[in-house]
Amino acid sequence: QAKPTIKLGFAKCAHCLPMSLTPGLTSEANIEANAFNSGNDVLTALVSKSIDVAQITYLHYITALDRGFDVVAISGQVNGGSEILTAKGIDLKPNDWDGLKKLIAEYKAKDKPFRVAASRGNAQDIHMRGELMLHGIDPNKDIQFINIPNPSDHSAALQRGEVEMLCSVEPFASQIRLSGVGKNFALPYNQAAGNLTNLIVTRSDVIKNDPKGVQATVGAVVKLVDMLKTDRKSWVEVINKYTAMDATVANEALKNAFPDYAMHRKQAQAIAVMMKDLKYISKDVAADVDTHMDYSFLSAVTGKPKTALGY
Amino acid sequence: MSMNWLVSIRDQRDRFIVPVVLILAWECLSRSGWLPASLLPAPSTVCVSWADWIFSTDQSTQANSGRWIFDALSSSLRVFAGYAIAAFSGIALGVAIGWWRWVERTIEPTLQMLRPVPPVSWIPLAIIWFGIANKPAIFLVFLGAFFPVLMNAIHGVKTVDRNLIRAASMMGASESQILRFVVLPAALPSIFAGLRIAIGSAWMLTVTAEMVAVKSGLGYVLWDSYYFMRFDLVIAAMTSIGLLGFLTDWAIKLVMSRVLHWQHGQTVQGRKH
Amino acid sequence: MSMNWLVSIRDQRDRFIVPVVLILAWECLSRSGWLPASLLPAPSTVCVSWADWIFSTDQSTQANSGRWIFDALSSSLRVFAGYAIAAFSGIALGVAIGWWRWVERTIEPTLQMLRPVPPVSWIPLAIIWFGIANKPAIFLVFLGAFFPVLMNAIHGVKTVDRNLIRAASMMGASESQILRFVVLPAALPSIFAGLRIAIGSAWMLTVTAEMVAVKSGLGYVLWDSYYFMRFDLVIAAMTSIGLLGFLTDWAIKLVMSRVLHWQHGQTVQGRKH
Amino acid sequence: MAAIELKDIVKIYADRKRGTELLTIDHVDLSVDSNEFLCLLGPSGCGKSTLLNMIAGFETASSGTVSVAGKSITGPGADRGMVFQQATLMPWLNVWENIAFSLKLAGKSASEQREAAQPFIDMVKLGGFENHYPSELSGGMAQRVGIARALLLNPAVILMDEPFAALDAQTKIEMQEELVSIWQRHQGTVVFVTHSVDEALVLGSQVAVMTHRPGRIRELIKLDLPRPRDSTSPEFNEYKRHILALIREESALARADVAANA
Amino acid sequence: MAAIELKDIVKIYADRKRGTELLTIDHVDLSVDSNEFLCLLGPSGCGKSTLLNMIAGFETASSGTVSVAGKSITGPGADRGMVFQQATLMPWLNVWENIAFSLKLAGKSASEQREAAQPFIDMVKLGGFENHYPSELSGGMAQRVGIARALLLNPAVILMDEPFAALDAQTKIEMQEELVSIWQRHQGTVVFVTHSVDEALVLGSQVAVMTHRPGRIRELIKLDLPRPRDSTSPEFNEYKRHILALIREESALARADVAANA
Ligand SMILES: Nc1ncnc2c1ncn2[C@@H]1O[C@H](COP(=O)(O)OP(=O)(O)OP(=O)(O)O)[C@@H](O)[C@H]1O
Ligand SMILES: Nc1ncnc2c1ncn2[C@@H]1O[C@H](COP(=O)(O)OP(=O)(O)OP(=O)(O)O)[C@@H](O)[C@H]1O
Ligand SMILES: [Mg+2]
Ligand SMILES: [Mg+2]
Repeated sequence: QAKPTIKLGFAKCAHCLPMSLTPGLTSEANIEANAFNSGNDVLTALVSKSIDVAQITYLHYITALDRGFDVVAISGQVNGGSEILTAKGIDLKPNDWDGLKKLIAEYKAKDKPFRVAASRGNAQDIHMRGELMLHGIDPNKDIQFINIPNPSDHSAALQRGEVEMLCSVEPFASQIRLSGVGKNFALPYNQAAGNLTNLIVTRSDVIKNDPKGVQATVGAVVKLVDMLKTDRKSWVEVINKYTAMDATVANEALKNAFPDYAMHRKQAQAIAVMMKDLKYISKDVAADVDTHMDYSFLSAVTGKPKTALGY
Repeated sequence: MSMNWLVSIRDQRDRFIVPVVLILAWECLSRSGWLPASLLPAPSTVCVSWADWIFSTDQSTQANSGRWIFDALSSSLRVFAGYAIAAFSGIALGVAIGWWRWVERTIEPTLQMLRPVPPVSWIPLAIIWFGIANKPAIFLVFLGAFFPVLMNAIHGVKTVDRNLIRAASMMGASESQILRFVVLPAALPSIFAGLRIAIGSAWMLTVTAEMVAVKSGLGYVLWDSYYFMRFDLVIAAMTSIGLLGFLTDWAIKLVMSRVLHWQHGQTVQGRKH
Repeated sequence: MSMNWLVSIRDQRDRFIVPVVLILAWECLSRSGWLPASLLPAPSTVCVSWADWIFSTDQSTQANSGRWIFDALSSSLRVFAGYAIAAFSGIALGVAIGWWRWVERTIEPTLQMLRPVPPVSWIPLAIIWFGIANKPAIFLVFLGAFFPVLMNAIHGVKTVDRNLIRAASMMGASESQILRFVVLPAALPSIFAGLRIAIGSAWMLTVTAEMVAVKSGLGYVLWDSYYFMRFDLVIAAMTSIGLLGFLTDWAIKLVMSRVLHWQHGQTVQGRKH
Repeated sequence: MAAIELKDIVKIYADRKRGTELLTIDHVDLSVDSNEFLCLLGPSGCGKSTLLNMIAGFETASSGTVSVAGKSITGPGADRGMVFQQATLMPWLNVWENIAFSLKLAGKSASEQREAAQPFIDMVKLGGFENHYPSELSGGMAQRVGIARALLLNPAVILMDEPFAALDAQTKIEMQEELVSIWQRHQGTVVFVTHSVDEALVLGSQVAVMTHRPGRIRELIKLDLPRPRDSTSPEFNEYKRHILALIREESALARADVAANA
Repeated sequence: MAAIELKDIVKIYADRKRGTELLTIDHVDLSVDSNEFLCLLGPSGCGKSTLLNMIAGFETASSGTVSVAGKSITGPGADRGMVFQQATLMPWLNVWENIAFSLKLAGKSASEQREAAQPFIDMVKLGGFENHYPSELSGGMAQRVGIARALLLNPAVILMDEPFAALDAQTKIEMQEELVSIWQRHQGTVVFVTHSVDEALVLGSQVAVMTHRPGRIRELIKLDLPRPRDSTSPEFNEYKRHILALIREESALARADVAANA
């Protein structure tokens, strides 16, 4: 019997790029790995049946559920990668939330907007909004939110003084920090969504028609995650190969990466609630999150019950 | 007479057949469930979402509800700003290049080198130079509109009938008078042709420009809706942009036919009766 | 004679002054440290990176090192495929619309409705319809190149000298003979003008098309380098695209001047000596 | 039997601009015998081209019949060769290809075309220019190609619509002389439209003087002049005086008309 | 003192295509007295326009001097009004604005322009068409505007380069009559380029017949004919026969030249 073929899509970010290694991590299936420029290109390709398995973010996953698309999460991948940075001129110590509140109040008093940027709808956007609220700052009222869709533009915006603060994604966050354009302020992982970032999803028809292929893919992802936990060197190499980015930046970026194949159901539902509040989505999809997470493949690979896998 | 009228009715009917059939086929295809409905929304769905976007009818478009006019204005302003700069600089430079050999020699090679570089590919540099918000978008629109105006202005000036210039200089015109009273009006038809191509480019570039760091605009809604998989809004945005592009082109055509009213020649007999 | 030669030398020199001054100024600006060097790389840096991209000289461009020719080929293939489809369908449809009133009535309104929608905005639908890899990219290139060819073919057919058709029918030509032996060759100059505009659009659209799911190409390298802030490569990619755009345009111009050789009129006297 | 027979021709054009109808040809009867050289002389806009186009089959009469060699005309055909005011050569074909275009349409091979074209090239004195393209020809040469092309059809009737109007005076005289000599050798019926009295008198065996619009035939004059015609001879100038008088009268009527309408 | 004086004019053009030089005007001497109407008659390409352009100041001679009213010419000026072959009106100005264009250049107000234009509009019989645009005029009307525009400059010399070549025969005759009557009333020196023998004889008080290229003055003929000229009179045809003979001779020489070069 021929080996099943799985078309896999992933976006180009520091966390996502190791997905290009999956074809070498399984002998059960032929995996074709395709790099996409953005996460929603990947999702569009998945729901229009151009690819079978996609690496996207939890937010894309929630969005897809809201739109009624047939997506099924089958594994986690890497979490983390968000960092809040401040511009050079802003005098704030890391994690000094009280100082930040005071600064925002000063800006308010001077009738100057305190401008904070992120890429709307990205994990970093949600992470940052949650974290601000957690510390008593209303992201809709106290600050002026600026949407910079392409994270590679974050550096220029900070450099030109067009924002005071932003929440970026790795490896851009590290590059901004290392190039001296911005300073670390905080890692926004204390809010309800935690540090959730990437998720591996497929469609139910793929599960039905090609369970072996899906199983093999999840196997490869789990192997990849285990490898990434220890072997940072090959990770850096992948980043280097794909991005022509400095090895020091890559090394730095990986300090803020948390490989994790578990699928965190509760926190995913928290994200859904936050997205509903932000009007990113139109309905309450918490229930759909339950029905559209399939732990069976992950259980089969790891031998763990779903309760140990984030359920 | 009445015959002609009937023919023109039939003509009109023929014109609508294909578009109507296409839209009906699309509606059926969407409803057939061959593709997920949210991936290929039916025209009716698009219309409902569009209506909400414009009139805030049922809040189905969330944050965009009722903000169409605002988005259309934002985009139009960007188009207008970039287009206006492109039109002025393109005409001025084009006339100078077409008229003075030394300007042509010194400036044109640089411009010709820059011309084949697609405006879209300037996005990265536009952001470095102009930061976020409106400025880079206006710069991109400018880039898209500038070259058609420039090329047509040069062509217009270079093809001015030499005898018109001779006639004017015979009547004692100075160089600046020749430029103002002869060359510029004579080049106008060509310049307007360039302006019409340029408005198309300008709209095309807004869509691209609004990919980066702006907060409103039809292109922004398009990309943002795509991000959130609202394909009904994506199509509504495409149609809106097409519509505005069509309308602005029509407006320029109108201005053109007013300014160039002397071109619609009628025969003498046609006038006298 | 020798005077002319001197003048032409001075002419040539004038042509290079401004570009050279601009590039020197840019080099100085980059080295002055006014902006971080990575945001505005000096021309010399760009050249070094470009050289590595092409010849794999120092591996500074990492994965791209030595792959320029491959990227250029990928982009060219996409341009070629989309352009070829656009050229054939545009000419065929344009001739049909220009010649038969009923085709015009039934098909043209639909096309005119689609025309003002910017090709870029089709990206989301292109991915849905054509999936990944080359197909959506080719579709976008097609969209960009189709309308210029179409509009020019229609115009070319509609402005064929009525007397040429009369002359042919006097000599006993059937309708298909008139189309083949009179209308098509007579419309060729206009069609070629459209083809030249279209090649510009095609290159412009590849850059956009290579934003989505492709693995190689000059536009791909541009966006990839932009994404990872290699502005030296961004500029090298821009220049490469501009260069290829210029070269393909030049090639079409060459084909055109061969096919339309009958247009370069010389006087009889010019020939006899 | 007459070579060309126009019976009670009326032509009405729709005037789109004013939404009215324009009576262009008003009950014209005309019959041309075989081997005649008829010059149709009239002011601009009187309907000369319209009449010629109806004989060629490019236009149809609103009422009345046109017949050539006894057969009623329904469309263009190779029995009537037309020479246009602008030579209307295919710009992408060279001289011999243009002349032999009708053979190409008939599916003849290139060498057959080339061979068949040669006698006509010689007849219009274009030897040496066979491979030139129309853009490389002077106006007079292009008209010669147009004439050769029409002759190759070997038509019973040749129609010419002001073919020499765009030429300068010297070339015009040469071309007129050549045309007459070709007609004398080749024979056939010619209808030649012109608005120049001298040209009509130099060429025609008959001159039909038309009125201003709506066009009617004012007078059909048989010319009894020896060839080659001498435009400075007293007989020639006798005819010229007569025709000029007719035209002056017509012009005055036309001006009165315009004044009345204005 | 002569109104126009051409002394030993030579004009050489660079022939770009072949990289050689083209001798166009070969040692022309010509002097035109005040109030003369000189017709410059010659075959196409003999340099008639070149000569006229040198008098107008649009071109400079390679050697020799051109002077008008004793002053040597360095550039175009309002003392010499030119009427072009194509009327070269500004298409975006209406009839009176075109006629008064020189006043606009002089900074006159619209009403002053309008007023100053009126007598010239009447002179060329364009009353009622003041607000028409050039695209709404027939060829003959456009030429009248061109003439009125030149007259308004009130120049000592009027230069005309085949102004009636594009008109049909009937209109041409009318315009010729009008031009002569304007010249008789208005006076002034006219240089009129044409290649039509009839036109030269109808209009001129003198005819200069030029040779084929390189252009020289073959013969300067003073016309002793009463006005209005009758183109059918024996005296007229006497002159015509003489000039036609000259032209035939020239044509034969030209053809021999071409044959020798081929
Ligand atoms: N297709 C048409 N539709 C409407 N009117 C027309 C059409 N063709 C010709 N006419 C009108 O019919 C009249 C006669 O035209 P025609 O071309 O026959 O004149 P003509 O005698 O050949 O003039 P000319 O000497 O200027 O060529 C003109 O007034 C013209 O405007
Ligand atoms: N700017 C120029 N450069 C080169 N050659 C020229 C130029 N102008 C005219 N000639 C050549 O000089 C010769 C005379 O030209 P010119 O226009 O004076 O002739 P013409 O007598 O007015 O002819 P026509 O009756 O056709 O108007 C022609 O052979 C022409 O090709
Ligand atoms: Mg006619
Ligand atoms: Mg001339």
